[in-house]
Amino acid sequence: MKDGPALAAARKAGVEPAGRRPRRMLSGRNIMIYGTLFVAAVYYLLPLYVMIVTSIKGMPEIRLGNIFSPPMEITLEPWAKAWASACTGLNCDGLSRGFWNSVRITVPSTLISILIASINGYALANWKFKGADVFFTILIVGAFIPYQVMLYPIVIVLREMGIYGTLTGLVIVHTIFGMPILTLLFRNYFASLPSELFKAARIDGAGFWQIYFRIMLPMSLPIFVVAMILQVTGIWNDFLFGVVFTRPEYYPMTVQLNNIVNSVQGVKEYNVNMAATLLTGAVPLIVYFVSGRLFVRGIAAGAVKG
Amino acid sequence: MTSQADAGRPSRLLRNLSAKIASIPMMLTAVVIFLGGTLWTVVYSFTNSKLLPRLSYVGLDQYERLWAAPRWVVSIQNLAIYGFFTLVFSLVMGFVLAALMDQKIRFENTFRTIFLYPFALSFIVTGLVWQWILNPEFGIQSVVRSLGFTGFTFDPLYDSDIVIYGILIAGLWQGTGLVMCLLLAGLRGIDEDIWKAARVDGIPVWRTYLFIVIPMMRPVFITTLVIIASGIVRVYDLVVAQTSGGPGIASEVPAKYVYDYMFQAQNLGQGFAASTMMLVTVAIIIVPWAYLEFGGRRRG
Amino acid sequence: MTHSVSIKDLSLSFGAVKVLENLNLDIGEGEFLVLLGSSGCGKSTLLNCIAGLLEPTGGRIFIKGRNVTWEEPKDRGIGMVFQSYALYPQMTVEKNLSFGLQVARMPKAEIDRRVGRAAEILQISPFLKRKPSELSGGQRQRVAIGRALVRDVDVFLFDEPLSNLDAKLRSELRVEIKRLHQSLKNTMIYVTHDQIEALTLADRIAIMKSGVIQQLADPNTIYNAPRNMFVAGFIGSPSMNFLHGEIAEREGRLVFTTDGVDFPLDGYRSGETLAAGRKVVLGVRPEHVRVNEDGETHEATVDIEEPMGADNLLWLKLAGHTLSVRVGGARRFAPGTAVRLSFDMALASLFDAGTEERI
Amino acid sequence: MTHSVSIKDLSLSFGAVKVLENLNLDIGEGEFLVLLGSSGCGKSTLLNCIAGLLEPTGGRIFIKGRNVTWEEPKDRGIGMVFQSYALYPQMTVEKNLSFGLQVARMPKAEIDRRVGRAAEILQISPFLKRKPSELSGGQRQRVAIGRALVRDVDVFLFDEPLSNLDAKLRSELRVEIKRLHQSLKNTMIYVTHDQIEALTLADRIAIMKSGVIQQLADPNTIYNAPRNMFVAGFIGSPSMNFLHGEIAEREGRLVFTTDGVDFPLDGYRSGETLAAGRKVVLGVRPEHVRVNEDGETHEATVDIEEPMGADNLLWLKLAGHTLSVRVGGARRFAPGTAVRLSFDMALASLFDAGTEERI
Amino acid sequence: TDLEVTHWWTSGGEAAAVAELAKAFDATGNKWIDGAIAGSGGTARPIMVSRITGGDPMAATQFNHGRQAEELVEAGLMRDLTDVATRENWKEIVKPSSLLDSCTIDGKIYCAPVNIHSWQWLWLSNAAFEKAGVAVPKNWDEFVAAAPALEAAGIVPLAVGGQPWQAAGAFDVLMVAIAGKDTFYKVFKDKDAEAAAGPEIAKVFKAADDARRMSKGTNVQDWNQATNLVITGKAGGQIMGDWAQGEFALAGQIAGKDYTCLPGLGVNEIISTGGDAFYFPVLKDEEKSKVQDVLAATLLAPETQVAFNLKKGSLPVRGDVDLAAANDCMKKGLEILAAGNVIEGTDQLLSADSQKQKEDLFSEFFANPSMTPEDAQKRFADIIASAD
Ligand SMILES: Nc1ncnc2c1ncn2[C@@H]1O[C@H](COP(=O)(O)OP(=O)(O)OP(=O)(O)O)[C@@H](O)[C@H]1O
Ligand SMILES: Nc1ncnc2c1ncn2[C@@H]1O[C@H](COP(=O)(O)OP(=O)(O)OP(=O)(O)O)[C@@H](O)[C@H]1O
Ligand SMILES: [Mg+2]
Ligand SMILES: [Mg+2]
Repeated sequence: MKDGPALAAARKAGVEPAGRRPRRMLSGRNIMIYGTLFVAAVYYLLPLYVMIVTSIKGMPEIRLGNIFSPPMEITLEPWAKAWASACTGLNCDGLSRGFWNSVRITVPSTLISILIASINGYALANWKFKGADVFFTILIVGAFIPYQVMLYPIVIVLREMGIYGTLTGLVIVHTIFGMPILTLLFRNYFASLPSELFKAARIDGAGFWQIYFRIMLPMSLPIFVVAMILQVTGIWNDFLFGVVFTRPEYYPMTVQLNNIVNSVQGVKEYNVNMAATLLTGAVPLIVYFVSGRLFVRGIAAGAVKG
Repeated sequence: MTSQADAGRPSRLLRNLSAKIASIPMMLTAVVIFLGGTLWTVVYSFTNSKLLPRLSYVGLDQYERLWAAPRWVVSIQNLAIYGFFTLVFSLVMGFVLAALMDQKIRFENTFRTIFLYPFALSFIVTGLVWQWILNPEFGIQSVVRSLGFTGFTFDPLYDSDIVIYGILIAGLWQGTGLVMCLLLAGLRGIDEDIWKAARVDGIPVWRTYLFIVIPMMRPVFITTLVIIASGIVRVYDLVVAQTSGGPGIASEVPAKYVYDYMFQAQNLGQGFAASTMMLVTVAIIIVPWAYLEFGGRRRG
Repeated sequence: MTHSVSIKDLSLSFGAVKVLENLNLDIGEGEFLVLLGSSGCGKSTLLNCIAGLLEPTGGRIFIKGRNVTWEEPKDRGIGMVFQSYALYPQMTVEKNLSFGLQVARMPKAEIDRRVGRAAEILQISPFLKRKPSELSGGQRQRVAIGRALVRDVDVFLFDEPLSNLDAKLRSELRVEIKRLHQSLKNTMIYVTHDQIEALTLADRIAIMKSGVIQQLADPNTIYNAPRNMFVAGFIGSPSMNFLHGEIAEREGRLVFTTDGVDFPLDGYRSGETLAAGRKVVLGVRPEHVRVNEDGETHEATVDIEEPMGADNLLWLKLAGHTLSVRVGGARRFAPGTAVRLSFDMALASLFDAGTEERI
Repeated sequence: MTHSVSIKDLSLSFGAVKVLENLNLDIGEGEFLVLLGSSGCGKSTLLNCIAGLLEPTGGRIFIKGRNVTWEEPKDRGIGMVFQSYALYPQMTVEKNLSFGLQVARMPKAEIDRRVGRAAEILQISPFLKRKPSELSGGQRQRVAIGRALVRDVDVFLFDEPLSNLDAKLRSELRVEIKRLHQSLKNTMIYVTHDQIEALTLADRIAIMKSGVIQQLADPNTIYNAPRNMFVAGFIGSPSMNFLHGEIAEREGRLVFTTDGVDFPLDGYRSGETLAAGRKVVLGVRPEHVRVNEDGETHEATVDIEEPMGADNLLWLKLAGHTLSVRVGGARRFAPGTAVRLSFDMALASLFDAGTEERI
Repeated sequence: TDLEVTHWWTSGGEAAAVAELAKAFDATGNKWIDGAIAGSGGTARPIMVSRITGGDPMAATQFNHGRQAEELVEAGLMRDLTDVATRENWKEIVKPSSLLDSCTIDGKIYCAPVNIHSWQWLWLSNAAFEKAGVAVPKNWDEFVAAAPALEAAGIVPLAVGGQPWQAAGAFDVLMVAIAGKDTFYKVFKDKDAEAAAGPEIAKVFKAADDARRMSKGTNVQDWNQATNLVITGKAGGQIMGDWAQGEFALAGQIAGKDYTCLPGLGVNEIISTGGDAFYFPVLKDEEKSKVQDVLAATLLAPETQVAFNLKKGSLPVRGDVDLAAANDCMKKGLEILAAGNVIEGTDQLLSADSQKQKEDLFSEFFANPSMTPEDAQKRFADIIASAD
């Protein structure tokens, strides 16, 4: 912010009526804004800090010091243990097994649930048929039903389908429970696209699937990112379904985490627990850190409207 | 409509066939799982099913027992307190943060990531971490005491009277980021000219927010409210991870009651009755919302 | 007689709202028909019905004599251009043009030929590899037209194609569409609420009001012999001046009288015989008011002057009425000036005050 | 000399992009100044600087002689009207009008008086209890104007207030703004990219291009004696016809010659002496082309005819050039007709081919 | 053949014990696939039940024997083990016979008991009492009397973990010790609400009130964390089942030297004979079904019993095995067992539903000092009245 020389001179000479000077970086307003943000950031970062610091301390240090003090001696032991050798019952291979299970669960569940929900949203937004809204309303109300309520009926349904305890079953469960919110998201997004595009494509002779794959899909990156983030974190973090609808060989990482954290052998090994916690949270955290910006944009594009 | 016009008319059922076929998963989910499952649950809440569902009706017995159970009453109270404060604080905090983020600040991405990352963590993880930070023996209390304030007491998770607020702290930490994101998106959607007009009119910033911007963001607030509310009704993992409902039954919540009675107590009937009551709660939330969202719009 | 597009008894409702009711319209082969009407009168709805994008509640639609009422849009031999361009944003211009042909599994060579031809006609060849977002509004709309062009359709449907463009581009593209029609000789149905577009482009104009066609005629008739006051007021900018009064006889001559001012009706060609005492409305277009010229004149004062370059628009006060008058751009009048005016009755219109129909 | 608004050396950049650079502009007391320019040229930016909504990077702004460069918008004595109306959607019209006054703690009686007066002037009294969403576009914009009106400001700033309205409403409201100015006699600064608005409303027009004012003059001068080709081409619809050629001498007369066609320059009033051989561009407005009239004429053919009611627009082909010509609405020419044309040189403009400045 | 076995034995001592079972089973040429689910029976049971009812049963699963699996058996989801039992002569060897009774429904045997767990133990930290400067108590009353001294030394007198079943269990123990076997049966077997509301039980609630006061400040959830407080001398004592012994052993502590155990709280030396049993869901796979029998037999084999129970700190289900290696506390238990001073456990007597209600009551009672013993007793009587 540079004043013209003439203006500066005029000011000095006192010719100019006194006007308020331009804002500086350190104005009261900025101090308030950044101050508040900083305080909030501390609240949000504190737990992460505690997790990280604790996970690299040795047990003696944890017992003696307080949780906020930085480690005197850094050890990666807890991480190694959490990943590879923490025990649950007889299995002492830490989280490593659960990690791959989680991947095997999350990838197909995310893909399939997004695919189905986006097609639903597309059909609801562009190909409304009689009664479609009834189903949609049921679905949305379903978003509020506590999972526990649905647990038993789903057990029965899966049993009748003969896929209880299989990965397929779990993928279906994730698809079902992801459906309400994702469908809403996609419906709102597709509805916010100009309907002329859809009309133009129909005149061009494209059918339901051609319009979906060739017109709508390529235009919908932001909302797919939002859906992807929601599903990856949701499914990765899921504990209940992972434990209820699968067998131990498919247990996801969260179940392993729960086992490690709850299998107390003498004293709680907080450092191992924290390392395990961080390892379990790593995937969704990375997803967030990498695509957080798209997330906000996608939310703005689809979720908030309608 | 002449008969001639109808001649070439294809059957109603066949029209939009692809769309209907594509919607089959949705229809099945809606009808079989959500509607069917709910009805099934409601029906069995009138039975005395134990470990396995059995159709032996006992009328309203399960409900009578439910409302006579101190634990259920505590659960409902807790849900009300937790729900109320979660709504208030996450909306207020979320909005304040969103408003600050909307000031064309530097490091916006950094701040946003900081506020949002807890949302990536499961409630299990959130619960664990906060249980630890709030643990009086080595958490905040001990740290403050070691600084010389030996009289300092802050052990929300071990004090029946305030334990629910301990859970609230963790819940807010996890969820406010998303609220902020939603509201930020809403704020960004406000026509910039409105801000300019308000400035020209000499309306102070806080008044502009309070009387102009917030009322304009009603739809966003409603969406946000619904998202928060649906999370509140379901709160379970957080409590389990932080306190397991303790001390005693001080931090019990309805979802946990349902789970415990269905599976631990092997009394499905009681669990179903409790979950039916939760559904009623949901209905109380959702009906006014649907009215505001759809009923209101149609009139407008 | 075969029509290119023929609409019989078309009705359409959205729920309880009847947008179109028993509408009939025949469009000749190679005709340029403009649907003109204010916002919400059902123009787009009608166009969407013809395109097959909306399903009529009743009635039939024929294209080239074939009943297409229940056919898919792609089978109707129509192409459509939208106000918002509706280009596929992720595809290049070339891809936008060829998409429909690819969907129809046309051979590659034929696709290329057609795209090339359309690009040439519309002068968009240099942009074929660009994305729509890298084009200006006018270029985008050309691509949108091209998309209809490549499909070699019988009927072009335009839904306010120029509304999103600025004034300059709008008039340029208007000329191009006119030229296109002159060279292709397709049937074109063109929706707009811009009367200039309607007047300049149309072979015939259909003026709509709440789903009902008020008048269907060539631009000249519409402009100079509007059937009713709605049409008269809708067409022309500034609007036709309406003076409420009655017919009277003065010394054997029929005059139109209002607030004590008489205008002789000499030269007015009426469809019926005019009787003295009838309550009527006289409509005079701004350019048919003569200012400071010869003839029987009345005194008026200039209220506002709006110089528009080529023309000059005056708002005159005459016996309590405000009249808009168009004079040449070079003739300037300061507000407050007194002027004398008379009407060119041969080009004026008289409407019945009750029915609002032209007499 | 006191100006109502005076801008000195104003500069503004967004990051590295310099939008305005050392702009100077003085606006007289009670003047109606229109800022005209194409999209993105910095009109709104300049207006926002005057309003105090953007902080200039350099320079000063005076309103009524007071340096307001760093003052809050509310203290500058300005009112502003936006293209998007920017009404507070959840408040009634009355609340919209009074909110600013209430915040300023004006006594209730005074607020009521002012709101009442504004509502009367703008004829929105019947809607005072309605929400903006229940109003039409024109009514909304009136309320927006009212919001500035109640504040009794010295300077009104309008940022494309009519762009969101349809043609009919636009011309109606234009007249009202003109009338408002005539009765209030406030200083008004009006941004638009519609030249008709500029021509009809302005006392003076400032034509901008990429942040620089190209010409600042009254509408008549701008229209008839544009300083350069940009201004000449920008104003007028259809655009001025530009013919590239050179000055030559034929039998002692200066002529403009292009592609073997000569146009005598008799009657052209140049600021400088014209020398034969100079490369120039001749600019002739469509209404200054004479068709089938007397004088030295050239043969041309009608390419397209665009009847527009009151006028008829012809696109003529003349020795490889396309010329737009405006004739009376009653004179019709079928495409292909051969016509004879000449130019009204007294109203034409010559530009230097290099500098593009008017000669 | 691989058999998946689910259980909730995940603490240190428990895991070591399970390893013995797995070893023994693997020795038969099959493979034990471990399906441990952490977080106590409360977490694990629902998962087990839904897997069984969901049609994806494991090959064997732990339950507390008693009534937890009753309905599953009735629904025909559990394998009938009568053949194996007859072959292996379980009727003869399983002592006390009530263990096998709990596995028997309509004359058929459905589960294989693997250990006897008794709840009625008070574990005391010798170091804690030393620090407080009082003698290690010999019974509950002395313990209560010593509490103030412990508190003065900054030691929590009685460690009670936050999990609801711990509070409920502690109460049951107090009941046997203070009100005696007959009252215990009257209340829990006969569901005599009058007795539950009577003066005997009132005394028990008084004692529970003491226990509540003494447990203030425990601030841990898991039972073994509470045990750990005793091990490290941070708490004076803990009322906990014999499985706590496994933790002491794992910490290298020696009974009598580092810690003291008082069966029946040193008041009334009776122990309950609840315990763990394995159930074998009906499988479709023929081969696996056969191997299920092998597993069942292995679980009760003498060597397995010894190895397992030594690690687990529980008592073997057969009276004919030699437990020479057993420590002081275990020997005390064996003596009581031999003397026949046994009662059935509450898991065997009450339905899971009533147990849960009881847990809710006592976890609230222990956490909430403002709840009077009288109020609690009233609610207790109500639960008993509606119990099944
Ligand atoms: N999907 C719909 N549901 C309900 N009503 C509708 C729908 N689409 C249009 N309408 C109503 O039908 C009427 C005609 O709409 P239409 O779009 O045909 O108008 P239009 O003449 O094209 O107007 P515009 O010039 O604004 O495009 C309007 O009153 C509109 O509100
Ligand atoms: N906030 C901003 N940040 C960066 N560049 C901006 C910003 N606002 C405007 N600009 C740029 O400044 C230039 C002038 O913008 P301005 O809005 O003043 O144009 P305008 O003349 O009002 O155009 P229009 O007719 O479209 O309203 C444009 O090139 C625009 O891209
Ligand atoms: Mg339309
Ligand atoms: Mg602008």
